[in-house]
Amino acid sequence: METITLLERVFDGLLMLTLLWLAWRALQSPDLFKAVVLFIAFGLTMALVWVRLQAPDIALAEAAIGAGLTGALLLKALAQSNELADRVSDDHTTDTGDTHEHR
Amino acid sequence: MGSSIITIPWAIWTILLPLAGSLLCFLLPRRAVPLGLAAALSIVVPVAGLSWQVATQGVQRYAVGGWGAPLGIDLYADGLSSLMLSMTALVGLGTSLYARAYFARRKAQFFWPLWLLLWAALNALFLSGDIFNLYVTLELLGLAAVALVALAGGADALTGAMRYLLVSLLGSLCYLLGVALLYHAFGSLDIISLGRLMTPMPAVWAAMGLMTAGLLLKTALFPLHFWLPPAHASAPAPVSAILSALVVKASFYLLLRLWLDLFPEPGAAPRLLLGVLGAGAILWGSLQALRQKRLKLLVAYSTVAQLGYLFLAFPLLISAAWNAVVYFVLSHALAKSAMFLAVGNILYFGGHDRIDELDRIVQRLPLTMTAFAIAGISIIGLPPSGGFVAKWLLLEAAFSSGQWGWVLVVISGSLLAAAYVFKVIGFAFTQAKVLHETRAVPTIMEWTALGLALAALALGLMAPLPLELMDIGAPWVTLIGEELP
Amino acid sequence: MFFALYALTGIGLFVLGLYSLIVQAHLIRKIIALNIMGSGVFLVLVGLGGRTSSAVPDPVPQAMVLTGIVVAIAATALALTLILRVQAETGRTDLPEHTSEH
Amino acid sequence: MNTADHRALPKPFQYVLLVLISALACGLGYAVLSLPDQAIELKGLVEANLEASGVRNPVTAVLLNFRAYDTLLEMAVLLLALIGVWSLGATPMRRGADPGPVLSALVHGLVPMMILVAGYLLWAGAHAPGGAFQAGAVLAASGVLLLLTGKRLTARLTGRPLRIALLAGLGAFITIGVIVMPAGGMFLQYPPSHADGLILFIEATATLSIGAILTALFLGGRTVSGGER
Repeated sequence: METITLLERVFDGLLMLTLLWLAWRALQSPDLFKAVVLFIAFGLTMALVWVRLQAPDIALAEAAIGAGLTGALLLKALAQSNELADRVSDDHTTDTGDTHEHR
Repeated sequence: MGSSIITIPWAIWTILLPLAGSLLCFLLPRRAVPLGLAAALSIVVPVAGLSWQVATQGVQRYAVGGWGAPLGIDLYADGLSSLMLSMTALVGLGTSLYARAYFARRKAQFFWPLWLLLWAALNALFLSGDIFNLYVTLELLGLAAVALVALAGGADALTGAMRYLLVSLLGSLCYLLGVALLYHAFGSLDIISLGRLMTPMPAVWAAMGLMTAGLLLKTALFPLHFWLPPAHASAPAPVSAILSALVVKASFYLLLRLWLDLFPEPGAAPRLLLGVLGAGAILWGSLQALRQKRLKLLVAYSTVAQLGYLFLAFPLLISAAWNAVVYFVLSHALAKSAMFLAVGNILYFGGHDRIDELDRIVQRLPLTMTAFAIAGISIIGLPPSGGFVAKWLLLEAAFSSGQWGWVLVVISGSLLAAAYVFKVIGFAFTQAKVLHETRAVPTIMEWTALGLALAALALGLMAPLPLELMDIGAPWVTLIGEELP
Repeated sequence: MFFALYALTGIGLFVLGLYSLIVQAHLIRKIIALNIMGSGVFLVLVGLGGRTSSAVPDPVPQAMVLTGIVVAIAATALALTLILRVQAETGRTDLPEHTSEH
Repeated sequence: MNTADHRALPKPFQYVLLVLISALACGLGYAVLSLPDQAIELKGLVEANLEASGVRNPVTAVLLNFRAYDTLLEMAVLLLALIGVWSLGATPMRRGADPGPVLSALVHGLVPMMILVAGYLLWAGAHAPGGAFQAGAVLAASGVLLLLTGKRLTARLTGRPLRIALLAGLGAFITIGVIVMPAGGMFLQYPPSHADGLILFIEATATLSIGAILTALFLGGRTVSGGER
C-alpha cells in the first residue's frame, strides 16, 4: 500500500514537470510547427492529469477538444498562414514575408 | 398562481428574447433585418416590466432551474441593474433603427445575430448573481464585440479587432482565476452568499487583484486603454456606439458590483490608485482627443477620458459618489452613442472623417450636427444635460469628503472636453479646400442620433427618477450607516 | 494536500502563458499562450478540489472546466480566423506597434 | 519563414517583465497554499439533490440541470464563434490534397465507428463519464476527417438544413426551458419525473449541434459563399 502511493506520487510529480516542460517548449520553440505539435502533446498530457485528478469527464473532453480539435485548428491555420506568406513573397520578390520594419 | 403582469418573470425574458431573436436571424438570413428589428422592439417590453417591478416591489430574484443559489444560478435585479437594462434598451433601440439603414444586406445578415447575442450577453451580465455565470456572459460579450468590430473589414478594423480579442481573452482569464480562488475559499459562486461569507485572507486579496485587473483591462482604464481607440474608431458606426456606450460599461458595472457587494472594504491605497488612474485617463484621453485629426478617433479618445470619471469616485465617500458614477455611466452611454452615430453620418455623407475637411457640414447635415452639439453639451457637462448632473454629484462628493484635488481634475477635464467639441463644431462651419463626393444620409440615421442626444439632455432634466431607482436595493444605502459613526 | 501541487502547477502554467503572451509577437503564438493560460486556470479550479482526501471529487469545478474548455475552443477558432484575415489584409502575422494614423 | 523568433519587446523590458511575473507567481502561489485545508464545497448539495436531477453522473447533473443556464449560454458562445468566423468571409485554403486510397478507406471505416462512439458517450453521460460535449467533439472529429478526405456537404444541405443543425442544440435548450414554465416552474426547471428524458433530448440535440459547429469552425468561412447563393 505504501509503495503504491509512493509510486503514484512520483508519477504525479513527473506528470507536473512534464506539463510545465511541454508548456515552456510549446511557448518558446523557435519553429512554429514544432510549437503546435508540442501544444498538442501538452493537451494530451493534460488529459492524463485530469484522469489523475479523478475527472474522467474532463479528460475525455480535453483529449477530444483541447488537444485534438484545437490542434487541428492550429495546424490548419498554420498551413494557411504559410500559404499566405508564400503568396506575398511570390507577389513581391524583394519583400520577403518576415521583414518587419519597426518604427 | 396565475401569471398576471405582476408575477411574470420579466428578468429571464430580457435575456431570452434577444437570444431567440438572434437564432431566428441566423436561421433566416434573408429576413435578418425585419426579424432583428422586431426582436429589438420586443425587448423593450420585459425591460419596462422588470423596471416597474423593481420600482414598485423592490429587489427581484429569480432562481433559474428552480434550484436557487448556491446550487443553482440566481438572477438578481435591483435598481442599478434595471437602470443598466433600461440604458441598454434605449441605446440598443436607437442603434438598431440606425443599423437598419446603415448596413448593406451582406453585412446585415451577420450584424443582426451578432448584435442580438451581444444584447443578450449584456442583459445576462446585468442580471446575473453568480460569478462563474458572469464569466460566461463576459466571454459572450467580448467575442460578440470583437466579431462586430471586424465586420467593418479593412486593415485597421481587423488589427483593432485582433488586439481587442487578445485583451478581452486575457481579461476574462484573469477574472476566471479569481473565480477559482473564491470558490475554493468559500465554496460558493453566488455573489450574495459570498459577500456574507467573505473574510479577508490572501486568496481573497489575490482574487480581488486578478478580477479587478482583468476588468480594468476590459474597461480600458488608463494606462490599459491602448486597445480602445483603434477598435472603437475602426468599427462600423452603430458598433462603435454600442461598444463605447454599453460594452465598456458592462465590465465597469461588474467591477462596481464586486467592490460593493463582494469584496471587503479595501484600504485607502488601492482606492487612491484607481482615482489617480482615473484622473490620468481624463487628462491624457482629453489631450489625445484634442490632437486627433480624424473625428472618429477624437470621439474614441473622448471615451477614454470619460471612463476616467467613473474611477474618480473610488477615493471619495461611497454613499455620495456612487450616485454620481452611475449617472456618469448613463449619461455617457446616451451622449456617446449619439456622438458616434452622428460621426457615422458624417462619414457616410462625405466618405471621410478628417476634421479639417468637414466642409460646412453644419449646413448640409444640420440634424446630425445638432445631435453632435447636444451630445457635446453632455460630454462637457454643461447644464441642463445628464453629464452636468453627474459632474455636479461628483463635485458634491468631492467637497463633502474634503478632497479638493479631484475638483481641479473635473474642471480641467470639462475645459479640455469643451476644447475638442468646439474644435469640431468650428470646422463644421468652415469651407474645406478639398472637395469630396457626397451621398445622401438616410433620414432615420439622422433622427436616431438626434433622439439619443436629446435623451442625454433629458436625463439632466428628469434626474430625480433614475436617482430614486438606483437606490433600490443599493448596497451603498446600507453602507451609509457604517461610514458615519 | 499533495494535490495542491497540481494547483501550483496551474499557477505555473498561467504565468508562463502570461509571459509568452506579452513577449511573443507572432499572433498564433499568442493564441497558444492564451490556451496554456486557460489550462492553468482550469488546473487550479479542479486541482484545489483535491485538497480533501475524500474519494469523490467536487463535480461543480469539473462542470465549470468543461464549460471553460468549450469556450476556449470557440475563442481559439474565432481568433485563428481573424489572424488569417489580418495577415491577408496587412501581410503580417503580428500587430504593429502603433496603429497607423491617417 | 514565419518561424523566425520575432520578439515584441527589447531585452531590458523582458527582464523587468520576468521579475514582475515571478512576483505574480509567488503571490498567487502563496494565495493558493494559504487556502484553508478544510475545503468548503458544493459537493454535498449536489449529492443531496442528485436523486431529483434525473441523471446519476454528478458532472452531467451540474451541467444540464443545476447550472444548465451556464451551459445554455456556453452553447450561445459556440454559435457566436461560428457566426463570427463566417462573417469574416472566406479564408484562402489550398485545394484539398488527394488523400489517397488507403487513407480514404481508413476514414470511411473509421467514421461509422466514431459515430457509434459518440452515441455511446451521449448515452453513457447520464451515469458514467461522457455527455454531450464529449460526444459532440467525437462527432466533430469524424466530420474533420471527412473534410480532410475531401468530402463536402451537397449543395442541397448547405443552406437551411445546415443552419438548423447548427442551432438545434441552443434552440431545443431554450424551447424546453420555456415549455416547463407554464407548469408553474422557473425557466429550465424540469419536472423531476421527466428530467431524465428532457435532459437526454437536450443532450442529443446539443451533441448534433456541437459536432456540426465544431466541424464548421474547422472548415472556416467557406460554406457561407456556397450557402448563400
